[in-house]
Amino acid sequence: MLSDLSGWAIAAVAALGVLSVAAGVAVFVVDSMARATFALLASFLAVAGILLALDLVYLAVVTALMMTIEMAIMAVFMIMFMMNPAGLMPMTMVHNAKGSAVTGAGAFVVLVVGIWTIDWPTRDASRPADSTRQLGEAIMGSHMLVMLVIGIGLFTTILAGTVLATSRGRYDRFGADLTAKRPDDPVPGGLPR
Amino acid sequence: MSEQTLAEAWGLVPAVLGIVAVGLVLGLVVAAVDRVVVSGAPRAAVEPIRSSARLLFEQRRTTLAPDRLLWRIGCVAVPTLALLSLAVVPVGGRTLWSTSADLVWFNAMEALLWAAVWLVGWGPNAVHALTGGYRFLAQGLAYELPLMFALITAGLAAGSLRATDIFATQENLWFVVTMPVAFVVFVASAAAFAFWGPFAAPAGPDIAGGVASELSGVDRLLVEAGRVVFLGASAAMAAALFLGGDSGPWLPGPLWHLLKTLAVVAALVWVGRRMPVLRPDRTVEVGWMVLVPLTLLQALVVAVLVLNGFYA
Amino acid sequence: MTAELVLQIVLTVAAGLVGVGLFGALSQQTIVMVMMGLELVLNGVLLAGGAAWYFLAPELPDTQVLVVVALVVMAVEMAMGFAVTVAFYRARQLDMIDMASDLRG
Amino acid sequence: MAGLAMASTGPDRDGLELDVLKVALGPVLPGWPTGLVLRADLQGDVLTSAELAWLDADARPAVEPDRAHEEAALDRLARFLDVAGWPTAARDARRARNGMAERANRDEAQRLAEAVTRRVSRSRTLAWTAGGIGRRGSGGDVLDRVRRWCDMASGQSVEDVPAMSLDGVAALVEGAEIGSARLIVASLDLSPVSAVSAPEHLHV
Repeated sequence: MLSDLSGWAIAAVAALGVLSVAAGVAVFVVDSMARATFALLASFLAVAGILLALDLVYLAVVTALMMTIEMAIMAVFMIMFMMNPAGLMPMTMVHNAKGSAVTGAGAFVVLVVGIWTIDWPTRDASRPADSTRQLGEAIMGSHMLVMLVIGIGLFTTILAGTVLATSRGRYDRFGADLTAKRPDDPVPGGLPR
Repeated sequence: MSEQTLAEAWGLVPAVLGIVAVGLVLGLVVAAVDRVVVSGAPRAAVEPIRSSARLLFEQRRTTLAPDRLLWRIGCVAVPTLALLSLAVVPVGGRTLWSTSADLVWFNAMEALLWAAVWLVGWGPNAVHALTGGYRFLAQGLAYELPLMFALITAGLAAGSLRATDIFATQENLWFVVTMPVAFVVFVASAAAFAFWGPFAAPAGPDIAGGVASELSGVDRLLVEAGRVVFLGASAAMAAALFLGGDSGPWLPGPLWHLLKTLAVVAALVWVGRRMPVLRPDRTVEVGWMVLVPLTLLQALVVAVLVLNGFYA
Repeated sequence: MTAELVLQIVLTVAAGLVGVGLFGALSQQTIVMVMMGLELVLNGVLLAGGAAWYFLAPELPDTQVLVVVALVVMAVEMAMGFAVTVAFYRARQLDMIDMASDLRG
Repeated sequence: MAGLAMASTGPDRDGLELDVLKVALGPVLPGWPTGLVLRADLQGDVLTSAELAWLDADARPAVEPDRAHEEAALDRLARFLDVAGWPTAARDARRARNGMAERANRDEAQRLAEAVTRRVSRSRTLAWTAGGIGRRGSGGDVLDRVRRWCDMASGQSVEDVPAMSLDGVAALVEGAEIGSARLIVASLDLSPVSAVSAPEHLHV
């Protein structure tokens, strides 16, 4: 891969950067929910492309993978709940647009001023041969605590999400005293139970 | 790292063209075998070529108020992603480009396929197509995790996510011997992601062709080509990950890999066409309740073997 | 081009993503759109983390781990967001934030 | 985009008020009798209400062309297998039917018919995927009806089942997923004749 950023890589990074921000703006401009979702996906993929150019292969492909799945699921929810999924009639659903714009622009300006005034430390060129191995050894070694916490957090999320989203508990499925042999589901699944 | 990628060995443009050609030939082979098995007549093998030529010149039909932009993007993305997934499959012992996360790359292309197929279903603004798109998402969710675990199991044994490393580790013992579950799950999920055979519910005849129901002309050609190229790429990947890649006596390595790929294709089509389309509300439960624990168990077994130095 | 300049350009892009995302998260009325704004902010975090690893501390894995954590945060945010939306919609048939003000105290 | 109505919401089996889409399936769908139209409210992929009708039932010839029992059954079986997505079995069923119609090679056609019906009625996969849907009182589910076609096609005698009225069919597909509904209708023996001449008391 790229040991040091070549001219092509810098050009690609710049183009992808512009694309990611433009797609991010498009999310809130287009009328159609499907297009908004996929504009967001385009923004993620552009960032994944920049990460790829920065030699972070694993993080880049994992970003692409996870965000695509997220966006696909998001599209389903969008269309399930929105009044106007396909943008048949233009409509705006915003509140306090001016205040939000000022806040967003303000945050951007503050960050940019910081970015261009700080004297960034020049790095010493000791990049590892394999960034994936570096990450793997970190999360299975020195940073294992982070992974443990993440694991517990994700498990809690699975439980909490299921509890919140479903309206049927085991009493609905197996009867008030849990004696029913087969669960009473609207659609039977593929396992003999 | 001593290994060379195809792009370094041949130059970027010839290597890319080579991989595209390999992908198209593989797809054509899959389509031909499929036609022969379905129609029962060997001369149906030329049918894919004939119908491709016809579709190429066919006029496009359209529907009421389609989302043309997203529809086109989806149709173009399906074959593109199929070819991109081939970029990390070893061809002649080398991959088009080699990263330290080849397996994740392959998986990410499949995930992007979700979005692409969903777009193909969403674009025409039609009931059957959209139903097919949703079925594909449900199917993708149910098979994504087993597929991921199956891929990771092969990576675990080789101690690397790089396809060529996994290739090299199997010189003495094919991975399928110690990870049969992962192999079967990988091939079945590949069929599910290409929504082909028993997993064709997203394009099922019960919803009038599903995602493909409103496609015509070049669009249909692109999507159908993407499906078969993806199946061919997955068969080649299965041969590389689980069937020892290019190891074998007498013949040169690449020929062995080709033969194994063809064997996987033949077995897949032969088994897959002997059963009806499985209804998604049945298969999805099996995916979550059976395949996920089973592949996890498989990974555990392989992990214990790795700790005992079995693959070293 | 010096490495510092490239770093500054990439970080500016990340700042742009954060700004746009902040605008979206604050201005949108639909819950799902608010979540999209938050995701954009986190997208900026991903980018900044990657750039920091490459240009500032490639010998340390910490920034990479930070990016992984940001990815997980995104997944958790989305899962919980959708779960809350479903529960809320089930109860009121609404998916707008303004209309949830009756949940107050 | 003028001319497209916004969807309205309706009660749902999962307790979510989701949008309802009005769709018409038919009159020409693979595996379904020509002229049959299913008008339904679709919520996601679930039919919440259904109504079946024949288009131009009067304009059609009142009697089917004279065919042997087995041929008709094989034809029905092939059409069901088309809907179920089993092309190789559908192909064999059609081949057997054509062989029987030609009457030149009847024995061979008979053997082929027996082979394909055995394959279909013994298929565990089909039983797993199509079993349990479209169950009505005494008539069994989709799978029972398909096995009945198989028995008929291989020349065994089967007991007659009363023809089903369109309202009965509509009650059967209500609440079913759209793919299941297609399978249910494809598994039934529906023809404009039976709809017109079916006496009222046979409603199920």
